[in-house]
Amino acid sequence: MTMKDAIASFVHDGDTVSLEGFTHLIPTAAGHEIIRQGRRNLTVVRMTADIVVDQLLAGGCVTKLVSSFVGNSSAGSLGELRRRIEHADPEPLAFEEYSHYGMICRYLAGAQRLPFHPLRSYAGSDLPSVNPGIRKVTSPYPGADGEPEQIYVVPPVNPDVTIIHAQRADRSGNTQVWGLTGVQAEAVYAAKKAVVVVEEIVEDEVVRSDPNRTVIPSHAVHAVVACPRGAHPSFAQGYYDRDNAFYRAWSHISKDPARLREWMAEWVYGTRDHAEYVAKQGEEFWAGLAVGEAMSLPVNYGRRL
Amino acid sequence: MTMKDAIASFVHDGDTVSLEGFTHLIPTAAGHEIIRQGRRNLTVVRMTADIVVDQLLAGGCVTKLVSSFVGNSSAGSLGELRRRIEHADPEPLAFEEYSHYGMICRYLAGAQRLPFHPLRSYAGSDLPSVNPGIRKVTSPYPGADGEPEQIYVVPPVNPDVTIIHAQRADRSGNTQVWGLTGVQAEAVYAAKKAVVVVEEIVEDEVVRSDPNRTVIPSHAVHAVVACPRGAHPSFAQGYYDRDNAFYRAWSHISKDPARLREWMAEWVYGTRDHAEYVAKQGEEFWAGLAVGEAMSLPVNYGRRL
Amino acid sequence: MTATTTATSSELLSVVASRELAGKRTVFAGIGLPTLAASLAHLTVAPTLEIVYESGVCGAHPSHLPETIADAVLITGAEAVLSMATLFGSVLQGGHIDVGFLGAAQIDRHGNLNSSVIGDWDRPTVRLPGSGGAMEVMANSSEVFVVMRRHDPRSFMAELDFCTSPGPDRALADGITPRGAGVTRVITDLGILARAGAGEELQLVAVHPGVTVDQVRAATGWDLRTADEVGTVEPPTAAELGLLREDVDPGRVYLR
Amino acid sequence: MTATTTATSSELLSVVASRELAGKRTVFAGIGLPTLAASLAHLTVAPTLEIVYESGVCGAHPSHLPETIADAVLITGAEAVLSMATLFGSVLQGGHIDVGFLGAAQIDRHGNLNSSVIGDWDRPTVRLPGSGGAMEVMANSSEVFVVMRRHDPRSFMAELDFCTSPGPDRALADGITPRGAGVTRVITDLGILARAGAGEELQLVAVHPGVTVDQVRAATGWDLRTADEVGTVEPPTAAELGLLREDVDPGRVYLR
Repeated sequence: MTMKDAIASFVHDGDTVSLEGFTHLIPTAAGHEIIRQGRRNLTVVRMTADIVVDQLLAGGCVTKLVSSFVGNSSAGSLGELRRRIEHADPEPLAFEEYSHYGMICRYLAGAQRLPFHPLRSYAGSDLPSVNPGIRKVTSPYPGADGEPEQIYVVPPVNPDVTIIHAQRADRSGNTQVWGLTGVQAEAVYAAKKAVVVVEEIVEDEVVRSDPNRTVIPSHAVHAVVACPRGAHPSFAQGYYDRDNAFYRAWSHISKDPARLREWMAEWVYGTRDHAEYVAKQGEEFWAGLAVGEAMSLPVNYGRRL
Repeated sequence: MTMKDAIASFVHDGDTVSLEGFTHLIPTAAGHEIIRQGRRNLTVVRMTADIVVDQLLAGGCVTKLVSSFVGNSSAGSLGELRRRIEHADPEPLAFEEYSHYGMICRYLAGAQRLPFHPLRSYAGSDLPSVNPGIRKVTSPYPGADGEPEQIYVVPPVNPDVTIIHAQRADRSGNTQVWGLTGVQAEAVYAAKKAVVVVEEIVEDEVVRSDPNRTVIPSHAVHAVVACPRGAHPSFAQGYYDRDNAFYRAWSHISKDPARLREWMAEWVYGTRDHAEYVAKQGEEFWAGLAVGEAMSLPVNYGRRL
Repeated sequence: MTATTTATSSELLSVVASRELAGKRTVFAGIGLPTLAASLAHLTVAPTLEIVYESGVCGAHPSHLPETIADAVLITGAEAVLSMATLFGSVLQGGHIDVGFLGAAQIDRHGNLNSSVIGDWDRPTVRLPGSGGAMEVMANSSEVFVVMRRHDPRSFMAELDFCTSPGPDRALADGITPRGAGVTRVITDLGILARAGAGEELQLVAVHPGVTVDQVRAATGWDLRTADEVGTVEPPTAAELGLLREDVDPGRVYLR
Repeated sequence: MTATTTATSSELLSVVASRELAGKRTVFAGIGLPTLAASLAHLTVAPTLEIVYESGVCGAHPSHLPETIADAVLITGAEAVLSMATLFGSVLQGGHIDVGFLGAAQIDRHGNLNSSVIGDWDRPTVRLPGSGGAMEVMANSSEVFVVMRRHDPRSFMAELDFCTSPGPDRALADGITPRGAGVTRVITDLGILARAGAGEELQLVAVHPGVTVDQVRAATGWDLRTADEVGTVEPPTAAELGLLREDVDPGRVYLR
């Protein structure tokens, strides 16, 4: 499926859309296509709301954000996000805030169809006072001191669609990821539909030679999109490196609304699709992000004699 | 560390000992060494109480069993276990019974230091009536019908020691498993101490060539024991196949107490260690369980240029 | 084109079960008749059927007929192997299984199952294996098929000795709404019992050729309801038997 | 053998923090000063120290100094890469972390931290990144070290604008006993504050050479307690600085 068709089919105005990938394999190209297609009133769920979220905000796609970290990695700030939250400029942004493990537990509960997931954080934090979704349960077992024990819980999240980026999948959607695997599998299982964007679609034999590498089986996947370099400016282990210069630049680009509009006009609205975005960067640029080889040693799965 | 030293150091009379491995990589050799060293009053935690548990019972090591399946795979019955439960012969066996996912959730809660783990089973089953550990919690969020929602929970399990078998580890305990990975990682993280028995200890470079293959990092492991063929009669993917004939034979061996005693005398008490057990089976026997090659295709982890 | 006279009991049950899988996407199956039924269905009425195994294997492409749900030949060449936490949590409890196959020592009129004990739990006459994942398959699959080789009053009981895996009626009485319909089909050597879900009893919907309704009622430990029209099961066709014998289990490991 | 005059602020903080890691086994660290401190400690006072990264990396052996906690060079050649659910659930919440490093915009006398907002949460003057995993690091590490480049009253506050990551006193007041002691060391450009755990305030235990106790009290937004004997921090030795400059960060990525 093309990215255009996948976004058209699986992302609708008003949907709750999860985009996951922790620093590694961020589905940027999918975010850009959502902007190009002009989706509105989305609730975006993403642990680390970073550049792609700032861009979706700038595209006017998002009315609500569910997240545990709103910053440009360690490289600075997200200009559009800060304007939305600090000044309601150009409009307010509803923000449902959690911690990282709170978000992970929401995906776990969503994936496992649980009414809640307990976790040992939030006690004493001000976060529950601004997020009524964070609640407490009394354990039916006595605590270490023999007294009733309380614990915080978070509710499940079940996005209408989860979009992730991965290194490779077969045609039917068996998806393989290596390096940082993040929370992608849980986010996919939590969703009603899932779109997997990959660096390459490979032959069935490649996937089947190493079934433990498959982090998401085909039964959980509704569309597979081939989109090389679709995680830029983040990285794809073994394919291309992180574009740290762009992360640093983003703080400056996004700080100035005019400059941000220009950037969006040139790189998102001004490109028909990600292939054009890639071509526009130029081969020299990509050569700068190229990586060498460090191959895994094979293991023997065995064959009946 | 030798198996003898590992069992002497990490398994004590009265301990709660988890032995995991779902059909694949069952730590049989460790079980035999526990029997040889004459441990008593153990509480054994194991999802599928199968041959190795029947042997530990026959060795007089176990006063309590925590399990979700007490049978000889699909090959028949466990004679000693049935005598203990049906006739308290030669003595009663305390039995704490769960379902498979109940056991998994107990390990998950233990590994995550949670007071309980919720799950969507047990409603309407007679199991909670014979196991007071299975309780209910009311969710702090309304259910699908807007009414308060109840869910069953299980308590954490934190074994004194978890023993697992794996294909390989490095000297410091980074453990790699492929094929069925079962519940081993959770069982190790739930335990106060962990012993990993492996087919082979490999060079650091082997493990580090594929860090996603490491299911248990060294910080969770307290001893690594090299013990080739230590999972027999179960199998080690890529190393040797399952001894289905022995599974079928066990129903007959264990059904007859005299025959069972003879088997134990010959194969457990009569062998000094697992190397002797392996040698006693003979090379022809092992040739019958040999497997051919089906190598995984390597992936590129990438190298900074 | 029928070949009833040559079909063994295993073949009959496998073929009848396979037809019930028409159009299904995912089935949770143990080794034996359920795998035969699912494999045959894959070749006939459910070309996109995926068998998910309790051991964590999805999309197996075994080189040989597997002897256990964790057989090494299921792993080599599979599309995915998941941890048990993911398999039971995200796949099964997460609601990805259309049909779960279960066996049992005892079944009652609502499709509740006993695989734990004969007699009292505390000091049973026979200690059976217990739940394994059966309780989870029952609670979380959209529906459950049960295949019983012997339809007799010792297995089809008015009162179970112990309820291991409860259907939705018992779950609802316990205050909890399960995802699935519970047992919707029971396929036996005498015929097919069916129910749609919560609130319903199993009723006889079809008998095998030569079997009478009275025979089935006599073999059932409760007052078995019958459908307004009890059909006759279409015997296995030569095509079905051919696929089963030549493609699914050529070594006749399970087609005893 | 001392070389104080040549140590930059980053070097000073890294060296002082590294010494506090003596004998520790596992440290949860972000990129920057915490990694420098941990890497130096690994070469000096804590030879078995393992750095665990929020991204899921355990036992990294990077070919280059990493620029982020998820830098590709941390993954290639690592001993293990875990999913975030395992990292946060089994490793961190499971209690495997001895020392967590945290930063913050604001800290109070009990070591509670704010990394969420300046001003009101609803309409903040400055929206900061938020918790990330900080709340979990605080609740679950045995103890937490905080490195603050600038010791001033805008950061060391009597009342936080918002408490993101609470220490044990606030958790206990909320009815829950956390695993860890909370912040036990705060290392700043002026000296070292310390507390043992629940019920205690941070107190000044040492100052850098040339810094007075009054200077530190003036830079602190609450009435800072001081230890009975306030020591003087031993300046970085030539050996420590040599290792830091030549082995840990030869490219001077963080040693600005």
